[in-house]
Amino acid sequence: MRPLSLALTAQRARDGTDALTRRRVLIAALFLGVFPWLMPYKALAINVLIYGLYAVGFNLLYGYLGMLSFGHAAFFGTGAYGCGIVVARWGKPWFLAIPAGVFSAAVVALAIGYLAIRTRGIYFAMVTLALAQCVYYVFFQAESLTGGENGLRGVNVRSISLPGVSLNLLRPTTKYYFILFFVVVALWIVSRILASPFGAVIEAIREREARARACGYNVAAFKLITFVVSGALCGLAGALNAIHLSTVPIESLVYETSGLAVIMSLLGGTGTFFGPFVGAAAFLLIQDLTALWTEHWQLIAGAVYMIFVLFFPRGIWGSVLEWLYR
Amino acid sequence: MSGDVILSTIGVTKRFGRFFALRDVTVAFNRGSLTSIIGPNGAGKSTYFNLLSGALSPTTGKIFFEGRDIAALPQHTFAHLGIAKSSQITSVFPELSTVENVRIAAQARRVRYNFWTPRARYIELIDKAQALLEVVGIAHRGDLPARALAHGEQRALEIAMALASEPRLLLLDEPTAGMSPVETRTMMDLIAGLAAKRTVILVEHKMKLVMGISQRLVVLHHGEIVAEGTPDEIRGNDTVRRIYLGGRKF
Amino acid sequence: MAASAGVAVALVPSGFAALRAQQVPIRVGFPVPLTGPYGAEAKDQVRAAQLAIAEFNESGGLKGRKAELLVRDDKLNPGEAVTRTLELIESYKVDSIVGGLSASVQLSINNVTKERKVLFNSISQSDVINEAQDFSIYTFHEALNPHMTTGAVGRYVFPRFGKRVVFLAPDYAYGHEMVRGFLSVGRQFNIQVLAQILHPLGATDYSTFFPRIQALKPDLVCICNFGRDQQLSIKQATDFGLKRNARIVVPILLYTARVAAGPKAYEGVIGGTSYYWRLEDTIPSAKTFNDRFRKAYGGAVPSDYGSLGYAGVRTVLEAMRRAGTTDVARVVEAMLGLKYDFYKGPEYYRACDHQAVQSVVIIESKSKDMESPADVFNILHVEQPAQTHLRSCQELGHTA
Amino acid sequence: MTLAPDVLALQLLTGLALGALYALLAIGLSLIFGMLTVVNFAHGAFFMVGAYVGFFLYGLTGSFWASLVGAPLAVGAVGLVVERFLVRPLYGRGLDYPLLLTFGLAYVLVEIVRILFGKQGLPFDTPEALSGAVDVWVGYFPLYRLFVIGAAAAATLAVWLFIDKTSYGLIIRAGARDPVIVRILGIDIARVWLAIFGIGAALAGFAGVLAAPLQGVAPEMGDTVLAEAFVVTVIGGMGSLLGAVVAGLLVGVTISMTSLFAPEMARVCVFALMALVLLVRPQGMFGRAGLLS
Repeated sequence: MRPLSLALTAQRARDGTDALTRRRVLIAALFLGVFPWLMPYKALAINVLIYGLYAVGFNLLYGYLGMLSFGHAAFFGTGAYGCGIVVARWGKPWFLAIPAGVFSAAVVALAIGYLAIRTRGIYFAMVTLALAQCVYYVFFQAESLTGGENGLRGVNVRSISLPGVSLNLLRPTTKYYFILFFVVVALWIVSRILASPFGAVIEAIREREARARACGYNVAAFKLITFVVSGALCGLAGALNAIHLSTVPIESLVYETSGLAVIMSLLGGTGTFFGPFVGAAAFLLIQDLTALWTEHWQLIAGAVYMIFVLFFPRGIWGSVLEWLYR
Repeated sequence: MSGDVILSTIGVTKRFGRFFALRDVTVAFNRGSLTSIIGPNGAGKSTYFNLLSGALSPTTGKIFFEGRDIAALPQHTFAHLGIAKSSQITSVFPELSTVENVRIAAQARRVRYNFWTPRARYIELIDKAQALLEVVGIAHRGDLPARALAHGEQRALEIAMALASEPRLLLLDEPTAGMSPVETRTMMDLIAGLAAKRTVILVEHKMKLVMGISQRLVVLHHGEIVAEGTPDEIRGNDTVRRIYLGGRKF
Repeated sequence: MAASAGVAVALVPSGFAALRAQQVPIRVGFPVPLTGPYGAEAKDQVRAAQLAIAEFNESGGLKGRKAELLVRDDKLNPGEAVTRTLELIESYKVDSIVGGLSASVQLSINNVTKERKVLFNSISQSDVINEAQDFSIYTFHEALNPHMTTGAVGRYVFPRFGKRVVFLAPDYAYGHEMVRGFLSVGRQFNIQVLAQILHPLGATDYSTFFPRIQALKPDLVCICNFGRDQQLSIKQATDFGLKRNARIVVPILLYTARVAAGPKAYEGVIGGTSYYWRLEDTIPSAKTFNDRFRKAYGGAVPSDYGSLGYAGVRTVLEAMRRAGTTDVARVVEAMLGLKYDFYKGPEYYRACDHQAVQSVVIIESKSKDMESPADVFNILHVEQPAQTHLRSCQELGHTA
Repeated sequence: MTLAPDVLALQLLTGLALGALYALLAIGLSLIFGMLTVVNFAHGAFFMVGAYVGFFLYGLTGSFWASLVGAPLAVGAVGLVVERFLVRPLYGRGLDYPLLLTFGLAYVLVEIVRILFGKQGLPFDTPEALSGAVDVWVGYFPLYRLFVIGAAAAATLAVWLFIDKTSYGLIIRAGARDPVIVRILGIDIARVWLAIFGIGAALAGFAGVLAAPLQGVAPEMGDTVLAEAFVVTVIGGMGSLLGAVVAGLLVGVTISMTSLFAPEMARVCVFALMALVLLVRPQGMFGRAGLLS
């Protein structure tokens, strides 16, 4: 059970009366602005942005609505392929490709969500997993469009012309800020949603679904909408990843990628605004640094998860909050 | 019977597999009345209550609310029709603050699919939630998470949440279950006060409790209505006495 | 960033540039899958690559400028490989990338180096890397490709062991390319294809395919998969008694996989390879390479994929030495001019697709008369390098 | 395509052998989930450890039978330690925490095996007495696969007898239905859970050592099998032994039959089957409705 102080803090966050909460997007933007200089190298910092957004999108469904999905790779991957195909196969510019990625992820989320929200608990997790595997298979087989196992190459967005400026995305710092722009916009949207009446309802559904229904809320509709928004956010992360890597690996769609969202969220702290981001950063850093000095990095990574589960069950950010508001 | 019937069930039957939980229940409830549905455990009271609140749909039969057949409508629409319930098992949003619990319930009538406006912007909802907490007597606990409330307070919170949707019909399922005598007293006073302004249907198995405040009683047994009438009529009814109290006088 | 650094070097006086060149080593990035199922191959590649670096440095480097190897774990994941390649290029300003073990990793690295004009020598099998669409003038392909391998194996087995053929291949580009290669060479010998069976990549149970294959009564079963898929399918085929009436042929017979699976399962299996250490019996450069490797690593012999790590790094360094600079355009030119025999006999890079034209070794797994645990294959035949064994430049889409 | 009945029959038999292994794994998963509500992501790793312990014992003693007995015991012991010291502190914290813990544990176990036995897989020869193919009337079939079917059937029967016929099994069944009642009766439910986790792990280890002569051993061998075992468990209905067995065989046969007609679809059709079953019957074929929903 969470300590009362933490519940109160969380409530102030919901009400938007907490200073940290009212400025949370600004704080995130400022921190992420200097973040690349805290990381070993830029490409890793960009990975944190992208997987952080991916985990935030997932956490909207899992942490706030309380539904555990094992199929979010389907949205990350569809977003990546949607964006990648528009650039690499159809030769269209980035400003069409990114929305195309988000949109295709949302469509897939609508289809999967429509079927999956009839089930609950562990069965929901398994249905999303199964349907995501089917999505994987479709993209794997559509080799002429997706490149199949070889992945989709040639998602090359070298430079971006905006009125007055031209951005060279081959420069890592420029690429970082280009991607940061989208991530901050997405965080702002998530923050608004969480603070809105809609956000209040999804938390109520997490707390007690039957009661929310009795209050007069169409729970199925709220679940489906949240599922689609969550899928679209993960799709945006995928689309940005396609531009970052300039390829789309088929690994974007495997179930390990779905698992990544779960792990990152839990590691950082589910149901908190910054938690998933912190989790993504911690996860990628642990992996990156340990892989440099030992081939057995998975031993360390595995042990770290276990320690967190046993001793810091609220995740890194959740534990920080708890300590702050003792 | 007067013409102003707010709710009626006509020939309502609910079957689970081969088991009949309710059989051919026909009752009418007048606007502004306080009716109690009583009966021993397993009589079908909770099933009946779930049908009235939309949690279940009848196998056959019709349920009319203000002249409209609502038997097949999804549960979440009931609150918008003007029907609210508080259930037998305490059902609040435990991690959310007490005032937020009521605010969310009140919000359902005002704004649902708004993704953008900060909820704090709807000041009238917060005021309304605070006022309802006053009504049920737990306004001083508004900031605590609901799970930190005492049992009786949680039941009061539930009633505040039910009231938040401004129901014309209030359904209360054993509102005093598990309460201490003091808490029970407070709760019954509260219910009596509420009944002055709206129609209330109360489900109880503690018969003594409802005798004093109910205008009418409906007695269920084995899924069927065995008696209905004023408290005095029921008190004098032999069938009720036999099946419900094993023949003892009360 | 890489480009601007290049400009900066060009702008400062040449004397200073020479001084700077002496201080900063030549950096070769080396992304290989150290963790995961091909960890053994990857480790061998690193060891062999380090040998090439050491040789280069001992022989004076590039006008005294030493080389160093920056090893990164690509985790067999293209996303990770790109991230690491970006790190190597952006943070370490590497002069070249050598590595990649799976086709998808190789192609994604290629995409990055192509855009950033960085020299890449790829040491993984794939046909796509030669094709015009993915071609980069900065990319060379030191490994064999499926077309060459299956061509050599097909030319050896089809006339000798029969024409009734069943293909069992994993359902992805690598498998499709292998089957296509076999079919292409098979046309010359009028083989009769009884069935082409695709299995999911990474399957663990192949037994479900064998009743049907047995019923078809083939002379040859071509199992076109790799790594653990290959180990499992061959072992299970043996259990099912497939070898009683048919011969099992694989395009690439991996040294490490054979050592791991043991002699029994692989007994009598025929396949191709880029390198087997017993080449030293006939080829002096192989002897030299093996001896150096043995000396450096406690008597061990290099594996096929391992030696590719050596060749991949050594050709790049040799080209830099000949060009007298690490300037990428001039190194590419020097690469194309190389005629080298570093470990397996003569090789050179074809101009249109930068594919290393080289010999293919046909080997058979043996179960008796082994002189040492490393003595696992008989060399049946060495097919000498010839451009005619490659797909033509036109076929690959290269104009000019 | 020629569809001789004997090919179909052999294919069916192959599917049963495959399904028998799935069933063994799924029984363990299902027991652990049904009784402890722990989604055990380390189950694949237990399978792998079983195979390696079998490999080690086979090399040490030269007897396959010794490894067949020793591996499940060793993995069962690992399971006991894991439950007692790692999983137990997490009861009552919801589904997610045991899930993440066992996920991390799987990483650790795989890496420990890599350190001890190397990254490369190792060969595991079919024991002499069980190698070769036998005439099963419709054609030749590997003897060892018949043995796998028999051994899995025997293990399943033993588990079923234990749970259905012994007094200890009675407690387990009661504990699954209502842990509070069992505690009121004065039975230490913690010990029941400990035993269940141990048995589940041992079954995974047994499946691992049975699979070793088919696949050899490799540190990653648990990864693919885990996904498939989950699918089987879910199709059968979490917590149902009968469901695990039926779904295991069903999935095995489905894979082998698709291998005949559209081999490249063999794996995805299993997931499609799972999606289909769940959408029609959300609790799985034999699962109880409402469990953990």
